[in-house]
Parts: sequence; C-alpha cells; structure tokens
Amino acid sequence: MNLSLLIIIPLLTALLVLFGRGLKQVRVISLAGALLQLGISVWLLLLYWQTRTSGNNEAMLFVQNHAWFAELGIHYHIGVDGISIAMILLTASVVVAGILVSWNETNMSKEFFFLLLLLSMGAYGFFISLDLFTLFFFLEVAVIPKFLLIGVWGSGKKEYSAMKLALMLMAGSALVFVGMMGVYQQTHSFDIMAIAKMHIPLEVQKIFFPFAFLGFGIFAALFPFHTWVPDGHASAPTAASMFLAGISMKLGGYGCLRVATFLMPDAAHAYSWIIILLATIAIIYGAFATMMQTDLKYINAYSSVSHCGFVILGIGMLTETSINGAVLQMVSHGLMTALFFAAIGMIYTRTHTRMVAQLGGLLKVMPFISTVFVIAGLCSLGLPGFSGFVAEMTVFMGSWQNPNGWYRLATILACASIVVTAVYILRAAGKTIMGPTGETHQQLSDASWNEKLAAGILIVGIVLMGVAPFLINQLIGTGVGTIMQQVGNVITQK
Amino acid sequence: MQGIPLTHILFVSTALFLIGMYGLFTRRNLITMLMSIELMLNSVNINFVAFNKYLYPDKLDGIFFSIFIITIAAAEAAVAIAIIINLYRTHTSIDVEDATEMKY
Amino acid sequence: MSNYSYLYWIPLLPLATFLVLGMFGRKYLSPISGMLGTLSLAGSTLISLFAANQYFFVDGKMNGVYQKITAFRFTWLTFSPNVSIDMSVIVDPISVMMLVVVTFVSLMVHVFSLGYMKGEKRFATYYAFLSLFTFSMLGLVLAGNIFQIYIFWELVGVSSFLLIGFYFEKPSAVAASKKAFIVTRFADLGFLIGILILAFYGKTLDIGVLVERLTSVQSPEYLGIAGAGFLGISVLSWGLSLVFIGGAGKSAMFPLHIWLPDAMEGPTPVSALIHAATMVVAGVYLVARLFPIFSMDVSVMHLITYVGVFSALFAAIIACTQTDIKRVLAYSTMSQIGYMMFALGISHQTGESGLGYMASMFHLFTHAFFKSLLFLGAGAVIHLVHSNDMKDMGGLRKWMPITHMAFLVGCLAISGIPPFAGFFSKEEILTAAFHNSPFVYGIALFTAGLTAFYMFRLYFSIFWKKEASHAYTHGEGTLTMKIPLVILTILAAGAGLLPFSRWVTADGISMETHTDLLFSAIPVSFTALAILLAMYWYKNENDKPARFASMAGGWYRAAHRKFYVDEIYLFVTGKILFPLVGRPIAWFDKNIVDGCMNLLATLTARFSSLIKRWQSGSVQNYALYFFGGIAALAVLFIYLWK
Amino acid sequence: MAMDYLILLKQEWMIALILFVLLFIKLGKDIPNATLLPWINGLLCLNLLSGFFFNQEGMLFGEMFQTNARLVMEKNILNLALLLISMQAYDWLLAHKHLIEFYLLLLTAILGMFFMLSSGNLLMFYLGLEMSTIPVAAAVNFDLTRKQSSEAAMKMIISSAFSSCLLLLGISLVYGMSGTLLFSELPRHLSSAPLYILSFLLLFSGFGFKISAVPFHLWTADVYEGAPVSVTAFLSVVSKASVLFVLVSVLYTVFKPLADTWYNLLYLLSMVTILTGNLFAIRQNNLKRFLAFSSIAQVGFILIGVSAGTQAGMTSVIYFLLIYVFSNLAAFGVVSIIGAVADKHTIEDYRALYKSNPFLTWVLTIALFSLAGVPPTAGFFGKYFLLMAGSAKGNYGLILFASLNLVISFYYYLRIVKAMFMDPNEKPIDHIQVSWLPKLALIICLAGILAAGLANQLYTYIFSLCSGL
Repeated sequence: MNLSLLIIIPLLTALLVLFGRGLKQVRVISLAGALLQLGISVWLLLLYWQTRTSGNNEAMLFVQNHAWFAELGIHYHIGVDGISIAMILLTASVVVAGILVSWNETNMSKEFFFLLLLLSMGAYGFFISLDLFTLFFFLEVAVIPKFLLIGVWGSGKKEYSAMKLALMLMAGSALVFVGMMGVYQQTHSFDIMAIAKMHIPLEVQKIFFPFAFLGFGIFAALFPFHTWVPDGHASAPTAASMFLAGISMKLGGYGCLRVATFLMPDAAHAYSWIIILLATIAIIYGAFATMMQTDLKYINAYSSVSHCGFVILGIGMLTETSINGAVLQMVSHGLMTALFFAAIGMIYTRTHTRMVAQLGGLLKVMPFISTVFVIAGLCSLGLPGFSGFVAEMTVFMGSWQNPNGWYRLATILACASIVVTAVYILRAAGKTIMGPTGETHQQLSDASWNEKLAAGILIVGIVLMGVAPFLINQLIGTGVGTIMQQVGNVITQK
Repeated sequence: MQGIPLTHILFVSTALFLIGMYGLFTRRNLITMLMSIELMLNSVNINFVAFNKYLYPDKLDGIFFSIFIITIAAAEAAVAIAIIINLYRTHTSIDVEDATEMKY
Repeated sequence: MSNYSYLYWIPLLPLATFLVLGMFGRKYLSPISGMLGTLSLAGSTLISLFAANQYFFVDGKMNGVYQKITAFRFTWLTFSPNVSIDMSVIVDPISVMMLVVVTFVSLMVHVFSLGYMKGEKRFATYYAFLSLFTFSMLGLVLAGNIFQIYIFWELVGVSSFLLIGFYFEKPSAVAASKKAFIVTRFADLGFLIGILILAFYGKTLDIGVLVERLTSVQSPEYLGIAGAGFLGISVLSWGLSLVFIGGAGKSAMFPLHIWLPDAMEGPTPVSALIHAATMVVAGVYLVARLFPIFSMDVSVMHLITYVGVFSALFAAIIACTQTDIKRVLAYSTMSQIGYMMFALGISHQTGESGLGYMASMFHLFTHAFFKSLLFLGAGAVIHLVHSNDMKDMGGLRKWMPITHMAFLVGCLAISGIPPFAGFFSKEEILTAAFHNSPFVYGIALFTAGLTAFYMFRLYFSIFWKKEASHAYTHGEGTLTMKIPLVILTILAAGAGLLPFSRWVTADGISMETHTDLLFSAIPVSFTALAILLAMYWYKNENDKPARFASMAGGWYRAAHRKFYVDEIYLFVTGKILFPLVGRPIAWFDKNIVDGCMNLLATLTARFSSLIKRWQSGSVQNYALYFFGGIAALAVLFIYLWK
Repeated sequence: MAMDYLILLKQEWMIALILFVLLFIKLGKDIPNATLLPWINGLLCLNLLSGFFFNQEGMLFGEMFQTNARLVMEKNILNLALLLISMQAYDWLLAHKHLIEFYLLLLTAILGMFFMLSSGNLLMFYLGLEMSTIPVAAAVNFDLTRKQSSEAAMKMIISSAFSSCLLLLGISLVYGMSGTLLFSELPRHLSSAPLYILSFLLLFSGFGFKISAVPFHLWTADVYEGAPVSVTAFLSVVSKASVLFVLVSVLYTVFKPLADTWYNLLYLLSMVTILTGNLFAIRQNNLKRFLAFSSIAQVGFILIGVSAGTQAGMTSVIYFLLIYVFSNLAAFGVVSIIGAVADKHTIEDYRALYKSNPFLTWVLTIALFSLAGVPPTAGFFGKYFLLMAGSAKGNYGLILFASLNLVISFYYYLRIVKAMFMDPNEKPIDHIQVSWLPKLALIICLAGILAAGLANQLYTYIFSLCSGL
C-alpha cells in the first residue's frame, strides 16, 4: 500500500475545500475526504495484519524511501509499525468526529475546514515519518492551523490563548530541533531506523536527549510546560479542542517515544528519574488542579495534563509493559478527550455556558449528550470496559515492574490520582448532568444526527479498545518490541 | 620626499581620518558633515598613494584606486547635495538634528 | 468431569440485556423492558441452579475434595509474557454458591421491581442498569484472575453508582451516588496497589497459580515476597492488607463504611440487591477467594478479625438509634458483614479449624436471603407509605399482612432465633469465635443481642406501635411484589437447614457440623431477652426509649450522629484536601507556572522598550555606534578572543 | 576574445541596453505611464531570460571581472527580484511623474551589483558597491515631497558614505600590507596579524552596513520606513541579497586564512543581530519599519549559515536568499499595494483585513509564515537549512539561541496575522481591486514560496553550483 495516500488525501481534500461553495459543499467535501481517510486507515490496519500474519517481521512496513534533499541526508522516508497505525486510526477517527461536530460552522466555513484538514495532514505525516527532518516538518505543519483555529473561531480570551499555544509549541519544536541537530551531526543521518542502529556515545546522548524529550514534552503537556493546554483548549472551538487534545498532544508523546527514547536510550535511562518526577507531578498536580476548576473545558484540559502524565510516566519507566501502556494511553486519551470535548461543545452550543455551576440536570433534556458526557467521564476515570482502564492499568503494571523503590512510590502516587480523577469527574457530571434541571434549560434539544454520529465513532473506538484490548496490544506489540530492543529491559527478574 | 618615512605620512592620514570622523560625529550642519566625509576619503587616498609609492612602486594599483575614490566621492557628493537640497525643501533646515522624525 | 464452559452464558445473558436495553430500551422497548430483563435473568438463574446441581451433587467432587475447575479461559490483555489478564470462569464451591445467590436474589429483585418501579419514566434504563449490575457481579464471582476481579469490581462499583443516582434530579441521591463511588474508589486504590504487589512477586495474576506459589513456603515467589520488607512490615502483609482495604471498602467495613447508609437513596429493590445481598459481600468474597494466601499471614488475619468485629459492633450500636428504616437495615447489613469478615479472620485453612470460613460463607448465603427479604419488605412498606421514616409508620400489619409476615420472619432470621436461617449460620460463627478468641466471642455475642434489639425495634415500630390512623389508597402492591416476598420468606426460614458445610469449606473437604444445644442456649436466650426489651419499649407508644436516650446523653447523640465519622471525612476533604491542596495548586498553576510564561513575555517586551533609545533617529549617533561597534570588535578579536 | 566581452558580460550589457532605451524614451516625447509600464516590465522580463542562455565561465579585464554559473544564477535571482518589484510597483508608478528615473536608478544600482558580484579585485568590488548604493540613496528620496522620504535619503547617504570610508580604510590597509588587490592573490598574504584583523573588520563593516548586521544596522529601519515601498523592497531584498552573495564567496575564498576570526565574528554578530532585530520588531507598529527589523533578524539567521564555511553553508545561504526574495517580496507587495491604494501603513490599519481583502491577506499571511519559517512554506526549509549548516561546527548553543529566537519572531509575525484575521475593526480597508501585473507578481511569489521548498531540485542545483570553493 502506498502510504503517501495518507498525506495526499487530506491535502487534496483541503485544496478541494477551497473550491467549494458555501457551507454545504464544503462540509460534504471535508466529510467525504475524512471518511475516505478513515477507510484507508482501516484498510491499512487490515493490510498490516495480513502482512504480519504472513510472517513479515520487519520493524517497519510499507516503507518508501526517496531522496529528498539528498545532499543533507534528508529523505522522504515513510513507513509504519503498529504504533503508527494505532495513531493513524486515532487521528482518522478524531478527524471524522471533528468535522461532524463542526457541521454547522457558518463563520468562514471554508477556511475552517481547510485548516482542520491541514492540521490532520500534519498529524498523519508525523506519524508515518521515518526521517527526522520529515517528522519535524510535519510536526511544525500541525502548529499554525491551531493558532488560526483558536484565534479566529475560538471564544473567551482566544487571541491570548492562541498566541500562547503557538509560541510554546514553537519553543517545543525549537528544542526538538536542537536535539535533532545533535543527533544529526553525530550520525550524519536523519534516518530514524538507521540512527537507532548506530551507537551515539552516552555523553552526547546526555546533552541532546533533554532537548528532544523536553521539546516533545511541551507538546505532551509535560509539567511545568503545560500552561498552553488549559487556555488553549478552553478557548478553542470544539473541533479544534478535539484535535488539540486528541491528536496534537499525541504528537508529543509519540515523539518522546520514537525520537527521544528510541534514538537515545542510554540517556533515557540516565534521566528517567527526572522524567518520572515530572510525570508524577503532572499527574497529581493536574488532577488536583482539575478539581478546582469550574469551567467544563478547563476541567477537561487540566485532566488532560494529568492523563498525559501517564504517557510520560510510562515512557520514563522504560519497561516493555509501561511503554505499551504509554502507547495505549495515547490512543485512549485521544479518543476519550475528543469525546469529552465533543460533548462539552454540544452542551455549550445549546446552553451557551460551560460553567459547571450554571448547568444542571441535563440528563432530563438531552439524554444522548449526557450519556456521551458520562461515558467520556467514566472512560476518563478509568472504568473497565472503556479504553482508559486498559491503558492506565498497563501503565501501572509496567511501572511497577521497574524495581526501583522510588519509582514504585511514583507509581503509587500515580495510582492515587485515579481517586482524585473520580472526584472531579463525578463532581462535574453530578452538577451538570444530574440534579434539578435549570429553568432556562428545559426546552433544549438533544443531539442531531451528525453529533450522534461523531460521538458514536469515538465511543466505538473507546469501547472496542476497552473490551478487546488484546487486539490493539497485538497491533502495537511489534513496535514496542523494536523500541525495547533498543532500550533494553530494565527488569532484572530472578 | 625621500627623507620622510612612511609612518609620518600614515600619521597624517590617520589624523585626517579621525578629524573627519570627529567632524562627522559632532557637526550639525549636513554640508559640514559631508565635508568631513570628504576628509576621511582623502585620508584614505593618502594611504593608497603612500603605500603605492613607498611599498609597491612597481605597480599602480594604489594610485588608480585613489583616482576612482575621487571620482566616486564626486558622484557621492553630487547625490548627497541633491538630497540635502531636497531635505532643505521639506524641512527648511539642513540641521541634522531636525531630521530625526523616524526613530525607535 | 464435565465441561462447565457453558457457565459464561450466565453473565453474558444480563450483559446482552443491558446492551439491548441500554441502546434501544428508551425508545422502543420501554414497556417490555422489565419482562425482558426478568426473563433473561431467569435464564441465568436456571443455568446457575443447573450448574450448582451438577457441581455439588454430580461431579464436582474428586477423591472427597471439591475441585477447583477453570472452566474457561481467554487471554484478554497481556502485560508481559507471564502476567496477563485472563477472562476466566472458575468453578469451585464458593463461586457456585455465589452464582446461585446472585442470580436468585437478582431474579427476585427483578420480579419485585416489575411492580415497584411501575410507571417510572426511565423504566428501561432501570432494568438496563440492573442487568449491568448483575453481569458485573457474576463476572466478579466467576473470576479466576485477580485482575479480572478488579475489573468487575469496578464495574460493580459503577453500576452501584448509576443505580444509587437513579433519581438523578434529587440532589441527595446525586451526592450519595458520588460518595459511594468515591469512597469505594479510594478503597480500590488499595486493592490495585495490592494487586500490583502480589502480581509482581507472584509473577502471575492467575489466582490459582498465585495461591499455589504464595502458599508453599519453599517457593521462590513466597520467599521473595515474605522476605522483602517495607517499613518493617513484610511485603506480603502490605500486599494483603491493601487488598483487604479494597474488600473493606466495598463491604463497608469501618472506617470505609460511610457510603453505605447514604446509598439507600437508590430505589429500594436496588438496595435489596446491591447494598444488602450481593455487592457488599464482595469484600468477604474477595477475602475468601484469596483465603489460602491470607491465611499465610497472621497479622493480616488479625487485622481482618478486628476490623470485622469492630464494624459489627459499631454498626449495631448506630443502628439502634436510626429512624430511617432503610438506614437501620443498612447498618444491620454492615454489622452482619462484620460477622462474616471476622469469621474469616479467625479461620484457618484446613479441617475443623476452617470452621470460620465455612461459617462466614454460610452466613453470607443465609444473609442474602433474609436481608433481601427485609429490604424488599421495607420496599413494600415504603411503596405504601411513601416515606422512609419510622415515625410515619405504625400499625401497618393490618394493611399488609403478607409483608408483615415476611418481615417478621426476616427479623427472626437475622436475630438468630432457631430454626430460622440466621440461627444456623450465626451459630457457626459464634462457635468458631468461641474456640479462637473469647474476646471476639464476647463482642459478637453482645452484637447479636443488639441486632435482635434494633431489628425488633424496627419491626414493632413499623407494624405495631400506634394504630394506623390514616387510610392508604392501595394495598400491598402487585402480585409481582408479593411473590418474591413469599419465596424469600420461605428461604429465610428454611435456608439454614441446608447441609451447607458439606459443600462449602475452606479446603473443599466436606465437614459435619453439629448444633450444640448447650452452646446455643446462651446466644439464643440473650437474643430473646433483647427481643423482649424491644417489644417492651416499642410495641406500644411510650416514652421509655426517649427516657433511656436522654439518660445515655452524649453517647446516644454520638451514636445517632453515626459517631461523627462523616464529619471527619468532610473535615479532611472539605477543610484540608480542597483548601490546602487543591486550591494552592490551582493558584500555583494560575499565578506561578502561568505567571512564569507571561513573565517571560513581559520581560522580553520590557527589554525591548529598554533598548529602544539605541535607535535614536539621529544619524550621527548611528555613525558613532557604527564606529564603536568596529572598535569594540577590533579590541575583542585582536586582544581578547584569539 | 571579443565574443567573450559580449557573452561573459551579457547580463551587464542587457541592463545597460535597457538603461539606454529608457534614456532615449525619456528624451523623446511623453508616453503615458499605462502604456509604458507593461513595456518596461517586458524588457525586465527579457533581461531575466537573458541569464538563462549562453552561459560561460571566464574572466575579463585581468581578473577584475569574473563570471561562472553560480554568479549567473545569483544575478538571475537579483533580476527576478527586480522584475517582481517592478511589477508590484505598478499601481504606485502609474500615477508617478518620474517613472523612468525610477527605473534608471534601480537599473543602475543593479548593474553596480552585477559588477560587485563578478568582481575579482577589491577595486572592482568597491566600484560595484558604490554604484549599487548611491543610486538607491537617490531612489529613497523618490517621493520628493514627503518629509520622511528626504530624511531617509539623508540618513542613507551619510551612513553609506561613512561606511564606505571605513571600508576604504580597510582596503587601504590590506593593500598596504599585501600589495595586491586581487582576490586570487590575497589569501597568500593574509594572516591573523592584528592589522589584518583590523582591516578585515573594517572591510566587514562595509558588508555589515549593506546587509544591516548589528551594530551596523541602525540606518535600516529609518530608511526602510521613509523610502517608497518599492525602494524599501529593493533595499531589503536585492541590495541585501547581492552583498550577501559577495560576502559568502569573499569569506569562503579570500578570507579563508582568517576563518577562525570570521567564524567567531559571525557567531557573535549573528546572535546579537537576531536578538536585536527581534526585540525591536516586537514593538513596531508601522509595517515597513516592522519588516525592516524582521529583515535584520533574518540576516542574523543568514549569518549563521554563512558561519558554516562549507558547501552546505553557502548553498543554504543562496537557497535561503532565493526563498527570501519570494517571501519578502510577497510581503512588500501587499504592503505596497495597500500603501499605494489605501495609504495605510500600520498594523492597526490592517485589522480585519481578511474581511475585505482575502486574497491580499492570504498572500501576506503566507509570506509572513514563510519569513517565520513555518512549513510547508519554503521559509521553513530555508531557515532550518541555515541552522543545519551552522550546526556543523558543533555550536549548539548558537543553534539553541537561534531556535528560541525563532519563537520571538513567531510572536511578531503572528501578531500581524492576528490583526488581519482576528481583531475587529470599525474602519477596515476597503476592498482593493488589484491590477493584473501586481497580482501576477504576487502569484509568482506565492508559487515560489510554496514550491521552492518542496522542490528539492532547486537545492540540488544550487548545491552543485557551490562546489569548488
């Protein structure tokens, strides 16, 4: 299969959108493109499975490698393993859902959908890149659309949030770039798989690992560089929030894994205590900060900080299971938080408020949306049957395998966050969904077909992953295995 | 001529250059500033001629260079004066301190 | 040995019901949803009964020992090569016994709800949730993998949350459902960490293997876990205590019991099913499931014993002072579970000394019937009176004769009056306690008396006391409400006669128990005295109880206010966690972390305006800087930086 | 031999020819601007085309003039920039009295640049430099009646005269010590003796003045602000690019013996330049002034690429400058159209521009993104290739510094985007009907911005030309 399709189709769709006339045409084109992309992603998944079962054990499949700037060692080198496919599927579902949720975006609809599709192209490209420079290219492609999406279509102090988000993410990619340069000047290659085979001296790794990890960490809301998350998410329009939390934060996690940890494993070992420290702080701190929020979007944004902490924690622990868990958590969090934002957006368009205190008893007037909200909440607090549980438990299980006592403590603290999560999710749900219905909200309507479909797609993903985790586990197994070969297993089991 | 060492000439030219520069920095009248620049150019001319004469008498690089400098200085002065005239038309002053509208 | 793999249909039927009703129930199936749920559960019940018959009477035994059979296993999630979550179906005495109890009581509740919840707008949703609960509980019961238990444990918790908050427009119901979920979640944290510990040292999540490894003293796993210590306590103790915390949370043991009384905000049949008969005994079941491992660690067994016995007493005292009938029942549940818990704590693994285990399971079994009977009876009463408070009741025996009889039988059973079911199981518990620890026995005995007292206080207050002054518009309720009451009455009266000890014991070997008349005399007479006292005080309206209450003064008030445990929790969360942790963090984030980023921006801007004078607009300055730049660079490069 | 004078000098001849044609037209009877402008642009187009045929390598006038494929390509870039500027100036020139003088001045300047580019001798270099500066100073004063214009011209001519004095002092010192002015002979004499370093610094200051590297940049903002937009564009793109082309080859060939010194110098200056440009740019309100400071910051980045001292470094500089031509001219194009038609120059005026002028807004946005280095625009590649080349020496501190400064630069570029897209405006600029020539120019720029980065052939081509340093 030609992986370039994954980049070309969003691009073509985005360009077609520019020729569309009026909201109706534009949204249909976007949806068609996104659905096509989702179809291709699923097809890719099937092909991948077929190839694997036929005994192909290459680390990367469907590889294409064309010289791009050959003089600089830059290649258009793409390929996928299970981790990338999981991410691609995540992206594809969130994109479809995002487009469906913005079905009635009348304000500059053409530009809106164009930017959404451009953003998704960046994410796809990022996930399939096997060349550091291409990867970096797509990472940055995904930044600017966010700025415009938040700044133009957002609400609240949108300009401030958009600027903060763009600048912090650019700072992140600046750090990534420095890390990347360090690797490049050491190995004279941008080829991730080739670099992995070369040995970078520990001293060099120690210098550049922090740059790469921190840079991607900013994308993944690593404490204390998470402050773009709450404001950015809160100000963004619904679809952009979904993209931000669902896709864009995953770029960071994926980068931490694929670039920082995979290429500089020794340094990852050396610095794991810092990573774990920051991740643990993010988890606990994010959870407690969420507890004090009164705006639904802020609640979800801070909870994203906390949840993305699990991703970082899983990577920092460096055991096969924990990295597995980190990947699972990325997918899970992407789906779940996108669903959450979708639900919040639906509520907001009807009630025109996101303040918990002003809402109440929505279950009575909009049972579907409320159910979606509750499902997202339950997934967020790690209920079995939904993806969050599988992911979090894998992270915990894997983290615990690391025999270091202090890391155990970190694991326990991370586990403790599930209680705090329960508190804030239930507080939010209890106040908004349950309780007496407000006078002004008695006449509101429930979800329309597009909203139902959007939520449905995400819920299917969440439930599928929660009920049949062995499927996705198999999918990402080989990929994680490749990374583990590089990292080496820290467990010294007797 | 033969008795004067190169360093003496260089002293003169350097002094001339510095005088010109001092004039450029302190004079407020644009024409005077232009004259100061001419002083500096001339000091360079002296340099070229002196170097040519004392050190590399077999080629005429330095002499030619100074001829070109003189030519260009003339062109420069012409344009500069034209600009100053126009400045006078718009500002009714050729004081350099009066033309500091654009700043920061 | 035959194949038991069909057992997975037992949980799958309710699951299917849940899915169907959850997705289409509201719109399309509302009228028939009750029947649908009941029928599918009846199917499950039949299968369970069939399986129980097959296991206990046909082929469960091999060489005189009831076998532990893994009937079905399916790897659900692999963590590492030897640690994986397997969805499994395990067949052993306690799981089969629990299957019967859960499906049966659930069926009764389903039937009862047909009448009780009639006319409710969210009828289908109610049945969907009930099915979800039943599914989760059955999954928990059948689990052969410790993580599987955890999974269904959580699911049980959430269905309990959903059902407690069923009347979502009532703020108190919302609060209660949140409380239930969060408190049990807190306990589950202990369970989770306990699992992590056990799984790490045992290198497996499979209960059978884990038990095997951690009970043989020579195995490297046992040596590893017992040898490692943390804060002077062996890791085995840590792990088991943490697992026990999980169980204690779900089983409402002190001090994690605070959610149970509030949980009575849910519909009464739900209380009968979840908060009396099934879910709350999950903690007991968990300890029983891991009993061989628990029995390896004496200190944890002591912990279990004392927590259990204290909870039994504590709850009984509070129960005497409550006036909400469901709350009284809730505290009585807590007290009875305390019995089961300490019975486990004082038991041993093998032979006669395993009596406690058997007694605990037996009590669990009988308790399920009489407690659900009591709750359903209370439900019928509430259905009629539309109030939970005993002050609003009195003299109801004429209005609802069947309920009256049922309730009386229930009270006799729970008090331990022979030959009702509770007598036999409680008898065994007391015997076990007597042989182990006189102290525990004493408290248990006293608690038994208290139990009889408050149950009959309840009984007399509802059905006697004053004459019914007002007429009720309808009778006892529909047939569907009466039938379960009758069936459960029969069971509450007769279940104790079953030869339970032949089937369920700690080591799978049948044992014979005898009823020692001499031994029974003391508790029975003590109980009878308590019943008489209750009759004397509450049968007719008088001021004796009030006088006594004022005599007891502060003690009474403390008991009435549930010994201020709720207040302590509120203090910790409301006065410490929120203002002292949450708010500072939120402040820190808004002002310090965010402030740092904004400060960077401000500093840049400030610096920018600081150097703006450089660009002064005067061409002479420019030239000066130009020259100064060259001079500085020249100095730098000629003299300083070579 | 005679053919050599024709072919090696073909681009210079072409310019000279156009100059003569224009002079004759000027002397002849008045032709309306509207008829004249397309013809002139056509001539410039021919001029650009001339660079693509009959290319030969060789030297003339005793090594004073040299040419090769790289130089031809650099001249083509300059020609292209001139053509684009001329097309964008259409609206402004349409009503202008002194249309032909405008072209005369700029063409003369570009002729000077060609000689400077091709110089093989310090004298030739000096002549080219002056020839490219003095006419531009006059052009800066092209709006004769505007106060700012004359002030800017005054500042430019005084500053440039001063800088050429210092440059000449440097050349005289070099000459005094080595006795030669030929580029090919100089390296043999150069050493890191203090006087050589001093004279090198003086020489460098001449370059620094033209490319506005800090601390020689102070004239830039004022002149850019005061000059007519088209002249500003010419200054910021053509004159800067030409000097940078020369700078790279001079540093890499002539001053190779002083590599350590100029590496350190560039290290230092690039940092200071980027920072200063950024810090001033964030507080600007006038778009031309803003673009002036942003271009200063850009120069800082270019200097990083220059500091590499390798083939990749040179390639990245030329490549970046090509992209810079497109990006900066797209930005200036929009500014010039809006300035000419609506007479609006500040960021406040640009608020809500998107509502009335989506095309111009998109062009300006993409241009700014390219300047900021956002993919998929070419600016991304240009900028990061510079940094990549610069990092070859292991100076990661510099790379980190530059990357973080990119963030600051992001802020101010995005500020304008924000103004155009997000801010409300009570009196927005009316819809502007863009004439076909400027529109075509903008589209060419846009195409260049999008294609120059993704098309690797361009880079490969430049890379191959930069071999044999």
